[in-house]
Amino acid sequence: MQAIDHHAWTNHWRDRHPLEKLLPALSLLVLTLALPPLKIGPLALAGATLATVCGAGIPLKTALSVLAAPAAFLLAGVPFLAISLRFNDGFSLHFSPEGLQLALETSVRALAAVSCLSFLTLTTPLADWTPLLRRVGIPAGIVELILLVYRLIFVFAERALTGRQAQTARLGYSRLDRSVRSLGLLTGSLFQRSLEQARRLEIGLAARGYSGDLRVLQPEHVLSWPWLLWAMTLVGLVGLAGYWI
Amino acid sequence: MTAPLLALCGVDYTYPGGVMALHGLDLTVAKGRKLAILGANGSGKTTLLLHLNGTLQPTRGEILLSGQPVRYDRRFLTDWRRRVGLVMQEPEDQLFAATVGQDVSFGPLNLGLTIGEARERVAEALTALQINELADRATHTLSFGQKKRAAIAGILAMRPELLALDEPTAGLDAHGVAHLLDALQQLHAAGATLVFATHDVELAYAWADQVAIFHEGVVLRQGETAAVLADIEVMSRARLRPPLLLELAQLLREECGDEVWRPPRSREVLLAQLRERLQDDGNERCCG
Amino acid sequence: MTAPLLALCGVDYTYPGGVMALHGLDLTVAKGRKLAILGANGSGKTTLLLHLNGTLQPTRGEILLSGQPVRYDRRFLTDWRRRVGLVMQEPEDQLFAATVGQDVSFGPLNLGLTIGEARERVAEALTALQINELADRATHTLSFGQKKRAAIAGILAMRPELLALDEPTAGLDAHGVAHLLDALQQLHAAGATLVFATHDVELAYAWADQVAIFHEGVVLRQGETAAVLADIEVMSRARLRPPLLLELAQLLREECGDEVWRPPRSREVLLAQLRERLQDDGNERCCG
Amino acid sequence: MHIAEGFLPPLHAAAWTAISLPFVIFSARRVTRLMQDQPQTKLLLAASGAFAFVLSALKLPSVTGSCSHPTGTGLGAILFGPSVMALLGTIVLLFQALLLAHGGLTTLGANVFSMAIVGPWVAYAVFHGTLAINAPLAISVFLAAMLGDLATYAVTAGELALAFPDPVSGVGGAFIKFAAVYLPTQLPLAVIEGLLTVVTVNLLKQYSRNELDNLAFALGGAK
Repeated sequence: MQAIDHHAWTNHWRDRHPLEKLLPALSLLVLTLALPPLKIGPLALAGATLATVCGAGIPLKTALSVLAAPAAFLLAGVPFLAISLRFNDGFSLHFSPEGLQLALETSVRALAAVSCLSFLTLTTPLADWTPLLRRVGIPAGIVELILLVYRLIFVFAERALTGRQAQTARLGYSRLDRSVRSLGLLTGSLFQRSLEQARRLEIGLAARGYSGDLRVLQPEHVLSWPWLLWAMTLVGLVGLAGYWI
Repeated sequence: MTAPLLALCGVDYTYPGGVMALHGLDLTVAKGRKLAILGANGSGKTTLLLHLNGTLQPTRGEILLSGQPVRYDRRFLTDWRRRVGLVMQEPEDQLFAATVGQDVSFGPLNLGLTIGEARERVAEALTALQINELADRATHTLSFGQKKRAAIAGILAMRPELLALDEPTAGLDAHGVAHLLDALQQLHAAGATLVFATHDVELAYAWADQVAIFHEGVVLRQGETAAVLADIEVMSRARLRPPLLLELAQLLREECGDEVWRPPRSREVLLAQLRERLQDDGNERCCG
Repeated sequence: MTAPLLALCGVDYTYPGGVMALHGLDLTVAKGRKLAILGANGSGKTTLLLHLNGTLQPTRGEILLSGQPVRYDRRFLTDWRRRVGLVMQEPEDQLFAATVGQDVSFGPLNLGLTIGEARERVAEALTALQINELADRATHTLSFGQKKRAAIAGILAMRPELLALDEPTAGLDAHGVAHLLDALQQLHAAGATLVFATHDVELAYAWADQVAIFHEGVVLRQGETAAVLADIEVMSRARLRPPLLLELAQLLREECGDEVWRPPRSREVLLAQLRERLQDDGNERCCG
Repeated sequence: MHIAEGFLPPLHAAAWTAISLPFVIFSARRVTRLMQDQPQTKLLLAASGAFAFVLSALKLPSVTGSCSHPTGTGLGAILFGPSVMALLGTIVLLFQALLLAHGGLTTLGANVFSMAIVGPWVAYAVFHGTLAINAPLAISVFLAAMLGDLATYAVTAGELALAFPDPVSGVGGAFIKFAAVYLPTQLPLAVIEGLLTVVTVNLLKQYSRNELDNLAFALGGAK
């Protein structure tokens, strides 16, 4: 979490207008879902990773580690696409060639799609999304709620980490039953402290005139049309290539 | 004589649970002063501060803002909180936005300022606390000292007449304290009235021009810093110990019988004066 | 010569994000000592402490526990953490259970002790910190100072050989500090080895018998308290300022040329000595 | 168990989004109204949402050795009620996709349906159903959290089966396949989450009465 968030705030394209990153990334994502995966997939994966690493200047290692997050899910699920279950005389498992094809396509599509998503998350801090969320019709109150959650996540994550270290120092995780008890206690005390934090924040914000709205200055980015067109053209070319190859 | 900026007269406060936190408290905040509210931990300093901007309402007694009795309706409170800014001890209790600049803009926008005006206020507040370069930094990546300053900037951007700070130096190291006091000193020079609650007698001695000794819900004594801190009876009743610098100065004065000498408020000055006295061989006033 | 209780040799630590927090750090903790790790805020003191009980594993370098290289398997870690207890800065981060007694019993029960034994340990730890009467109190109703003591009791109940404390006096007023140090002093007298990380030079001067100056991931100098704190070059490199008591003592020594005099560690003693000197009219060694 | 970005075929991704959307919109309306009535509700809900995210990022002690996390579904349903959980859960899933790369944007609808809608409703129904027949609180909490977890996982397996029917035995066969693959990890995790939630609720009951009452008050008839 810290790594993704850190790069989102510090990458080379941090100050680009969020639309300049969002539109191409989402378009590429849609293309990878819509076009035959084995053709578009590798191209999209390569394109998104290139943009992440060479364009935004994210270390390759970080980009790959983000890709690895869903890998466990794929590893567990995908092989079973290639095996079919039959119920005639009891039940039996059989290898199925079309299943193998499906498994391969699904893996490639998922990896390509994740690379598009990771481009987006590694280059655009969550705070920059808010004007866009407003524009697609999400009510101001909900957007404020989302932003507040974002801020508090870091406050609470720090406490959770320290709390866990403190419990570990007292051998709270030395056996499974102790681990369950420790984690349960940690959860309870974190929740209690979260509610207290909300109450103190209410006092702190009231001192600044809070009456229900959390209005702040919106981040100012200038949309560069040439940049956006250029990026969309590249995405279009990738799509065309994926279609024609 | 003009009315003081803020005056609390015979204020009682009892928490909903039944705990009585303030007990006939009197306090006067004069314009342009640096007032330290000095008390041990748990003496209720935070409760007192929460009365200064109307967060808590006294169960009895009166509060006067520029000589006028306060009211607790929305309109009056809005104006009151514009004039009296409260900085909480924990910056996490006050910072809520994703970036420093956004956070600081919250108060000004609540005042109904335009985007342009709010932007100006943000720049001004960040400059006053010397953290311009943090404007676009994510709040959660700041150090503790930076968070403290960002929280103060958030209040400052509302241009309060009175700035009340709860334990402003808690958790900061010597360097951080010096840095923060420097910024506050500049605000004071620019005309701000400052009130801060602290348990640190050395800080109060070095920095306040008035001190109110607070203990068990009452102000035992309010007055000029050196005089109040030298009042051994009041200090020990409040479980406080006089600052080392003052004790040293008093010792020197007693032993050397120098009535005119004003005790220095900073460590450097005391050390320099002491050195001078000790070197001054011909001077028989001190040390036989 | 017996091996020190704990020794860190050339330890590097880089956080997963790539930030290097320790950088070839050497530190020795001898049995029965009171060692202060002194550094400015953000110098990485907490990261260092987390290495003392195996919470963090060095990216390079060696850690020796009683002369034996440590391992990071479950068995070794369990034994290590039984021997080295770590008290976090914020007591809130360390108190989980509903009452003080329940919380203190957490460690002993994790050691596999019976309910009866755990009960004894709890009573013993609460007595050591003079908070017996808090056993059945709900943790969230405690004052800050009481929480600090409850957190320390929770570690103490595991009877560690070494007690490491992160900023033990942070947030406490003078009274609270004195109270806590008194309890720690008794533990030390009973044989405990104490390590504490702090940015408070006055505290380190008054209380440690060894000091390690920590700055940007390295220990600049470790040694006897007075000698290290008087090392102006090292102190200023670590952005620390010598304690006032030491500066005063040095001033007196320089001016009066008294080489034999040992600088006093407590304020009372210094003031008394100073008074004596100033009164001692016949004595021409000082102040001409 | 989040379905990874791009794992579902586009039609399925869109369909699950369409199915989840009304629930989330209903929940968002409700939450918006609560927030307008009481300004402090926004701060309470944000703290709860952030707490739920942090909880879901805590590594669970696992018997199988795989890296797994609590879902918090049961706890959330008990504390906030399912109608608030639909929105809070969606926000948490969004953050998981964007900050942790768990799940995804196109699969958000499917994940929301299993984790923020079905799971909480099942947990909520079990909790109040068992309480109604006078089961001890600990048993109710345990069953609610465990069955909420299992329901989530069953729905996920169902979503996968619908997307990838077995060429021979169809959706039914595929469901058995997917259910079987994840069962060895999910069953013990559900039990652990059940136990964990019992410890948590016990602690909260002991020392957070006031806070819980305030929360219930702020959320009005959410329960």
